[in-house]
Amino acid sequence: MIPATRRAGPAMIDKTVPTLADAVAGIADGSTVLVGGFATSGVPLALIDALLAQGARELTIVSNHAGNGDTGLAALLAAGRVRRIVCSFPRHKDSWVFDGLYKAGRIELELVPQGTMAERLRAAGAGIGAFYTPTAYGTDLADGKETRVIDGRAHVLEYPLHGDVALVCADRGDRWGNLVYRKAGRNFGPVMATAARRTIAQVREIVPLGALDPEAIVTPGIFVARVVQASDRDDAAATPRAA
Amino acid sequence: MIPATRRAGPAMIDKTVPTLADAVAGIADGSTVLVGGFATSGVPLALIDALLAQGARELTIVSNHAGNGDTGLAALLAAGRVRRIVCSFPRHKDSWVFDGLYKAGRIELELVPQGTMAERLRAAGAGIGAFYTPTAYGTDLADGKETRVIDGRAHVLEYPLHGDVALVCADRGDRWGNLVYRKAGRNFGPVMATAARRTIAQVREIVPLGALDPEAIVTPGIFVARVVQASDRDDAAATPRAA
Amino acid sequence: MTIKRWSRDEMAAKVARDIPAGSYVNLGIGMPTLVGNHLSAEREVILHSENGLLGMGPPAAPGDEDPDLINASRAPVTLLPGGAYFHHADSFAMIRGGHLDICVLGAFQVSVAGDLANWHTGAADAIPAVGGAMDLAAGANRVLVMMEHLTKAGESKIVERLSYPVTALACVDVIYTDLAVVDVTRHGLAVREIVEGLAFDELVRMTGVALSDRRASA
Amino acid sequence: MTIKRWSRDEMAAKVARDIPAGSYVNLGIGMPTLVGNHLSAEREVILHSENGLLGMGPPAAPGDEDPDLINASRAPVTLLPGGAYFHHADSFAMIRGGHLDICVLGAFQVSVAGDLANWHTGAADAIPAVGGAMDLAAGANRVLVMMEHLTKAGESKIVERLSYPVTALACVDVIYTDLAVVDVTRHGLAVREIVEGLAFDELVRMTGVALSDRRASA
Repeated sequence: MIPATRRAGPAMIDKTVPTLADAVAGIADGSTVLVGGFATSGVPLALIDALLAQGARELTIVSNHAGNGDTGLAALLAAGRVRRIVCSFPRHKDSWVFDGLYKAGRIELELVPQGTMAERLRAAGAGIGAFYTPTAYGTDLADGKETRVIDGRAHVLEYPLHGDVALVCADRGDRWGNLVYRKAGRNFGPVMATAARRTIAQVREIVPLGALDPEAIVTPGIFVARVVQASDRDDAAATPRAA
Repeated sequence: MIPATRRAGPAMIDKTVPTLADAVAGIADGSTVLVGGFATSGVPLALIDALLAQGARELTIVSNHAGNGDTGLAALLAAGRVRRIVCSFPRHKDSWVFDGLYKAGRIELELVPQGTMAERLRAAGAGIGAFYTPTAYGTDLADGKETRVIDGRAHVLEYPLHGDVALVCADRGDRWGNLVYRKAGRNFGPVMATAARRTIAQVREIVPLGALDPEAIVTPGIFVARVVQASDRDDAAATPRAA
Repeated sequence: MTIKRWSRDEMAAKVARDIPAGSYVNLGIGMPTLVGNHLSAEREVILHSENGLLGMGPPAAPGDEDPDLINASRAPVTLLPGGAYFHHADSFAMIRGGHLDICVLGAFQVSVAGDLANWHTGAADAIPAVGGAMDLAAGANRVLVMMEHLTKAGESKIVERLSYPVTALACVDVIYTDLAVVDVTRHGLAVREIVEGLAFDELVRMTGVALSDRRASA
Repeated sequence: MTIKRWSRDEMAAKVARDIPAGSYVNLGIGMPTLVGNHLSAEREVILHSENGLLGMGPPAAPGDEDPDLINASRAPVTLLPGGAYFHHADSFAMIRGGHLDICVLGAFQVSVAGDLANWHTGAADAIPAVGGAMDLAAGANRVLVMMEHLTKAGESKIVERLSYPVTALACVDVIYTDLAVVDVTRHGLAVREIVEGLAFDELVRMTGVALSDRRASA
């Protein structure tokens, strides 16, 4: 396949980058990194591995899970690169890396209900300053938060969750950064893509501009800064690890 | 074509209804009716005509425009059936019906910035109690509204906009109520569909369950109560008018 | 006791029986997933999974698993014809916006007021995880809870006041245990069904809170 | 005066020239739509239309109009390869969320602080209509305004304080008139370009507010 890059003239938009290293270049120490994925689905494994190799430290990670097994986010945590994690479901039978760091007080956890996490990301992307949600009212997770009764129902005030960078995994993408996802691999990707200053997408395939159905584009390119091909899970696993 | 209805067993979900009259049956006097469409695109003309024939009075209409020419919403207004309209852009060179009623003090207008209207509808559908938006701060349209400075920026507090009924125009639908739209005809349809207690969709074509790509469904059936076929604009125009 | 407590499967069948055809339903992690086995394709019930599925089908057949098609419990599933994929913000908009007719959740405790505790034991060294539990409990129109009636230590999980951390207040509508089916009403807890061989008074004694007898046969 | 004021088309060309390749841009109703005519396909600029289009193309050819493919001014348009459709809430999320690099708007008045008035004359009997003006003015990263420098009565539309109803406060970055191009800066209004034959002092006199001279040639 001719890379989509070749077709773009000098003043043409081309968000595709040739390597995973290019994709994660410039992520600064202390960044807040939104990481898509839900369990096995839609995890940007190749980008996480590239971030590990890239070296940024003191990261805040926003992700539904806190890493499983010894690869991906777990490897980033194990390498001591994550200061803080914002997460709805850190605990799992194979979350031993996180569990160890948490119990040793070596990682900070902000636990957020899954829907509130999604909505706070959406608010960040949509320019909403804050919102009232009924979720978590009266629970420990709303401790100290402002509340208000609206139409007879108690709500909690929640604020946007912005990222410096988002790492998302999509199925196909084009040089304008348009993305479509695959099945439940969609999950947090589209909303994280809107919430970060710089969204980086790994895609199974880069397709020519116009190949994606305009009725079915899930993430319009306006939300995406870089697109890199990472052909499949095996490729991701084959990426050399720095740790 | 065999109507999709025929295929559904007794305990199967079938949201398709055979006629436009069935589609709008039961809309009560005093209802708030969300009406999709933007200028010429995605207007549920056949449903509006059916609502005119159905007879409900004292309606509140939520719609981006306040009717053009003498048909559609304008006819509903002319028939004296609308008490109040919530709208971003009522004035147009052919909005004479609304203009006359407004100047005569016979219709109430709540003017809302277009994006705030879309977001208030989304909040209604998404269970958000209220939200802070920067739009309209410092303007007449924020007069008397609660404000708050968040991260150095002034915001206005806005509340959800719920409908009793939504009338939307989609391209294709199935017996579960899944919908896809056509080009810019999408506009307010998907968000209004989430914001009403009962969403009624007119579609160009009813397709068998499974015919719509699950990756490309814009309105999942959970948001839709009734689906009626209204083959095209000419059909809609041919519907007898009660007024 | 001579009673034979309902199995998890029997409890799941009772929940399934009470789900009207045409309902939109989310089955929580753990015991509630068993309810799916008791739903028949002829009585259409549309399953929602908070990771972005509506119209979720049965578990994937061995060999057909797709890591991108899983449910919220991380199990490989299928999508029915008519199903749809969407992102997390849209998925929780459905939940929080009151579009789900029913969600079925596991629990540590339910109070007489319908307060639910199911996300955290409160143990100081436990690693907390909440997932979508608070959103589901607060958002679904009806919340059905499945749990054993008693703890291993023999204490009732139906309580006057929660001692475990709250998931959501006044949210539970029906409690399905291995001993009884109990409706949470404005006038308190109403027993709808009791396991064979257990007297109502004995159930009240074991439960330790006020219960009224609303059995069809009573 | 012997000066030849810039035509609307010349103003549009100046705006187009100042839009960097690769920008995401919304062109407001009225005069701003002319800017599209001065963008070349070789220097890609992606146009957004608030009714749910990104990658909007040129006006539809006669006979090819589609009532479902219009821009926010209700004119039949086209979609470029790579374009996308989305709904109104997503469209205004793009606007309000700061994802648009630039929007170009018409105006009744702009103040020295960059306050914009463009939605309502304030006349008591006028029927108000706001559309997406307030969202665009508040949301886009850069707001470029196109307007005649003077009203028909000869009064400056660049003012110390707005007398027309506000659209958004402190939002305007650059003003393109038929007489000058003026940057709104933290230190006040800075003139970047003046129509040939008009002296800076004369422009100041006509405008009636403080202006600094920042012309490349000055």
